[in-house]
Amino acid sequence: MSVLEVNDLRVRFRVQSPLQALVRGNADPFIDAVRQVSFSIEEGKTFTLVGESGSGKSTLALAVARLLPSAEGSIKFNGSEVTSMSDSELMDYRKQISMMWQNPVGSLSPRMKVGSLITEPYKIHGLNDRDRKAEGRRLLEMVGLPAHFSQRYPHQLSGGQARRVGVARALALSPKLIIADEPTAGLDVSVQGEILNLLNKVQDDLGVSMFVITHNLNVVRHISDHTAIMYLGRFLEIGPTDTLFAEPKHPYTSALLAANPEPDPDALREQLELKGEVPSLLNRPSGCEFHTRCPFVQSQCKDALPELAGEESHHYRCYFPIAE
Amino acid sequence: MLIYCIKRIGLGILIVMLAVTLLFFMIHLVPGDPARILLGPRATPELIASMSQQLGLDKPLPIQILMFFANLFRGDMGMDVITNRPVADIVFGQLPYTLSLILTAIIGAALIGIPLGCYSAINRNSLADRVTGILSVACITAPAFVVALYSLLIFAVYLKWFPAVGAGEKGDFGDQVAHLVLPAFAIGLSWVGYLSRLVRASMLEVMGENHIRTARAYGLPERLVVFRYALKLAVLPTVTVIGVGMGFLLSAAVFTEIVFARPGLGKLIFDSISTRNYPVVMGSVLVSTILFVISTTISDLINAWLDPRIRASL
Amino acid sequence: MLQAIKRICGDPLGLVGLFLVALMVLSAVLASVIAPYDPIALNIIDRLQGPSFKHLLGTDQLGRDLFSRVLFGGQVALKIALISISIALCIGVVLGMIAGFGPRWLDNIIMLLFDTIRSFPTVMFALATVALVGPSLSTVVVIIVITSIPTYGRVVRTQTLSIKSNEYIQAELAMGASTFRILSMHLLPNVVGPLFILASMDIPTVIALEAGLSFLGMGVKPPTPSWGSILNDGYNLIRNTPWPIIAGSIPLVLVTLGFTFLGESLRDLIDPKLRKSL
Amino acid sequence: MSKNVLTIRNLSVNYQTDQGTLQAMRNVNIDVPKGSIVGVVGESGCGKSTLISTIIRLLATNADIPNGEVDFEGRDILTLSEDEMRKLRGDRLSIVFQDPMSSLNPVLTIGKQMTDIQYRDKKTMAQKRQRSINMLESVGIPDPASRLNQYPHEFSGGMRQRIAIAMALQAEPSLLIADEPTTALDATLEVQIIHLLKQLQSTIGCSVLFISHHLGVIAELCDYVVVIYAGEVVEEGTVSDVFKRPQHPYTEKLLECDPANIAQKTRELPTIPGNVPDLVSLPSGCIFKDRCHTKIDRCDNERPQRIDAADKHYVSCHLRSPQ
Repeated sequence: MSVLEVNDLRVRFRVQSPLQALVRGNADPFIDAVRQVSFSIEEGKTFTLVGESGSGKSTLALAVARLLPSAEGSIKFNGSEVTSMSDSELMDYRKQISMMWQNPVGSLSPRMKVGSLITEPYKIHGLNDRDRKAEGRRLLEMVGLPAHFSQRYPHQLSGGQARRVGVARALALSPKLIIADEPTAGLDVSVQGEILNLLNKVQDDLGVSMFVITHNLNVVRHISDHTAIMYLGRFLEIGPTDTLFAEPKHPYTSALLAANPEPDPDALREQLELKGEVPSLLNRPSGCEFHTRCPFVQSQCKDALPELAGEESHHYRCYFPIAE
Repeated sequence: MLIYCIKRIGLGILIVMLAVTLLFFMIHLVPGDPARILLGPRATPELIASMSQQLGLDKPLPIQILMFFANLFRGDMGMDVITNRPVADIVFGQLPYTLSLILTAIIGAALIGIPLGCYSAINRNSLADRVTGILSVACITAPAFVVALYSLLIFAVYLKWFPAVGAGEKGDFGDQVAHLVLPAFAIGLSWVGYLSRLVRASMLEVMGENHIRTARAYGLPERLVVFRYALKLAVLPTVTVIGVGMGFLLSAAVFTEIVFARPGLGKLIFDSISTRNYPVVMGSVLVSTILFVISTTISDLINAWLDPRIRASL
Repeated sequence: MLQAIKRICGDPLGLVGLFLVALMVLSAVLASVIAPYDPIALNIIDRLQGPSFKHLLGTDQLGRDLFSRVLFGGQVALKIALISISIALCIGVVLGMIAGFGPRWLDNIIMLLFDTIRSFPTVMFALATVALVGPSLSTVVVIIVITSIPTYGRVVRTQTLSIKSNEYIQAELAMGASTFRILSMHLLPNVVGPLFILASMDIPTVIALEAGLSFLGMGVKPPTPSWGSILNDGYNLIRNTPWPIIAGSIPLVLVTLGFTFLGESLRDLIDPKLRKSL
Repeated sequence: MSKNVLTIRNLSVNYQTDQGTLQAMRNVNIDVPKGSIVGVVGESGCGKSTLISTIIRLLATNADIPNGEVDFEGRDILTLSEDEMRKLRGDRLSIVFQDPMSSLNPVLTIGKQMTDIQYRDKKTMAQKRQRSINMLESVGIPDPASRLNQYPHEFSGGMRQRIAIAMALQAEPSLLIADEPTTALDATLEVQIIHLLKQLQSTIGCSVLFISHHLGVIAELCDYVVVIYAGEVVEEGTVSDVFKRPQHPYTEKLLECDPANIAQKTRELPTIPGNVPDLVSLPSGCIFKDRCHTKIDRCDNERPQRIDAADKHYVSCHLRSPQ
């Protein structure tokens, strides 16, 4: 059963004030940060979203958490519609999802001690019957931090430790879904592994579903079941992680794979270098939005946007998918 | 950029209108008949009646405000209750004295303060820097009227280097300049300190930025790094501050004009209060407020124009 | 706290500031004990004297002891400064947080209001107000409160806006924390530090404004002693004796210096980022 | 020796901090042979940025250099006067910084900044501009002549890093230092920049000291690699030697940890337990002993010496010492 189901989601931002739009004669002073996005997350599974900066991946996460309004589409959590929730329903929703933020130290309130930080969800949701001290110890133990850490302030933590505190807080209310935005950003490779192992362990122990956002494809394959590749707010390819790695269909996916070289000087690399840079959301390219950088572009690509196609659970948005 | 200009000027006009409304309500908030208050001790029933007529006191409040604005727009700020001359004439007659005082002070302060700040920033933590730092703080904190009193006491009364009172003979430029020195010094002194501290701080901040490290890493001569790469960025905040500084200088000018018995807006307000000549008081406050809004608006526009990042984003 | 005092003592200017401020506060609080004379008692025989052991700072044109008047004047100045700054601080914090955290339109309205108040040159505004309602101690307080609110409000708003964009506020929102909780638990503690420093550096400005208004006869009503009115007496007597000017200005200058040095020292202590640039 | 453009010998750098003396780098040796690309790899806090600042002599004011020499083209950089040093910078010795967003002056046009750094050349303004245009063209900036009049904020991150490279190579230096030039960029842009660097390096024939924490990039770009841990060089050698046959346990672990290197999908990723030691109070013996999985008694008290493990392959580890 799926915990989260997102259908045809669209998130828009205003880029010009009404006055500016009027003066510049712009009838549509909005940009689409997320467009036509559909996916679902199964219970106890991990869904990973991969995209470069500006692809709209964090926006999508915020929209799912309803920290940003969505313009169109539906977000269903355990069958109930998130976009139309009342305030009290929303409180209940917030109890069942939790977020891990990009900046491990910056997402912790600087003047609070770790002990109060990780038990804050209990206070916010009025769960006063719990023994907060004991809960704090339990959570710290769960993420592998010694109990005396509850007396520390965020700035006294290393990146990896702060990240663990973030995981502890995310686990406090035993959520159904954890949304993790770049869980390994800013961490050294030796620490990256620790955090990914922790996330895997948490999932194995508690059966929680995860929605992970990252720009690093290498991180994805060891933690996720399903993966989507996002570009300019749209999914270009989505499917089971193993399939995606073994047989990428979209040229962008295979370029991303090639862009993460392994540390082997003799490795034979199928180099697929992309031209240019990500275009601005302010002027989306016509047709297939990837055509400006695609090494295999054809005239057809510039005319119309390809639909998501493919077999079973593996879909891609390309007229000329890479053959096996 | 055009949109920004329109917006910023529009905001300025809006602020002036709000300020006028606020002044208008201040008169009405005070208990009693506004006409009687405005007329002060000379209020005869006939005068009150004609004043009420002029202000439209018999009409509803919104209409009164509109009338107030309409009069203002025509440059009519009412009549002086004592001489019965138009307030506008009186106020604009005094304006040049205040303007010349303020501009002299701010230009002088900028000419001394900015190089001083640069020097301190470049020779950071040297003895000269520390001494300048302490002196600057002392200058900033010295209230303008105290400086005015001391300069009057020392340079005019005891040493007799400069004239003590007035603004000098009309037409005699040298005399006018001599009369300008002490008052301008009195209100400019704290700005020398303030600007030097400001320039020093923003200079040090800019010097710590990555692109300065880049410029040095490419071996650019230090002179070029400081004066072309750092100073251009470091003076940006000064422009804004000088605009806001006009308001402080207008305030400080009140004291100095009184201490040196120099004609100007501040002296005018002070004298009008003692004769309860309220229309003149309100007119002067209004004009100085407009002056202040104009100067902050201009400095914001200059600032936006100087910084290519802002210029492009507007 | 103890460490803070230690650090200030390590900074010579901060130490001087602390000493001057302590001196001012003590002499103001103990004015009635220290003062050798009644500050408003007339003594025409001893008028216009220079400093002597009998009258440490001399006497004014009515023969009142200037040293005693300076002590009590300090009391008045400190009282006005503390009362008005506390009131302005409270209102400024509330308005600033509302502007920074609330909806855009409310922010615009509050900022427009702040800009309008700031567009009056302070002293001109004060004179206009005094002209309408008459000079008194409470008028001075009201004027200072009104003109200071925008300063604090703007600082709080800027801080709120920058803190609001931090991830930890987003994190609180995502956990479902109420606006009140975010404002009181997460914003306020991070805003007050810089604000207190700003306020402490504002005390000299306020004292100078009070003295200035009293100097013009638009502040505290005579015969209440005020540094400003002592200076006014001195101005009128400037061709006869310099002593009232000196007596009125020395405490004023020392106190403004004291609070500024202390404030800068505190700022460097609390905000290491600023320390780097000073 | 003369085969090297840059030879660093026994270099140590300390910082005076409130907590005490922080020994950021200790007895570091690095060789950059002529015409080669040397990668320096290490995790955060290992002293990479201190190393760069020392070479270009722009260290923070609280830093001092108790011992060591930095030989650049036969001269010890550390003994040069400020003026002599300035003559080298941007001419024989150039650098590309990490953050392309902040490393260009925001209020001057690209053209101004590019012609300014040619202040040494006695050419006309038009010639200098032409040189800048050619340079921008060679780093792949379309329509360089008109873009010369634009400000940095009008360029994207990838473009700015190209401009920074163009500026650094404008004087055809003999050594280019690249301080994580691709870390702030997306992966697909990273590939572009790496290829650009490699191509320019071979046309100009300069040497490159390439700092990175990204092992894959080092493997792809560099000829030699130096592995730094907590301010000490633990291993150095040709890329294929070090990456194929790592001799130091830290290098070994680091390679193992790189997710790109893990071929099999796994739920249990390798890690290096523990933290980097506090450089204010250095532990005795080997710097890596607390996190090492192959620690022996000797590691506790005795500092390992630099050992020749193979041809041009050096390592500092007791396990490899002949005793």
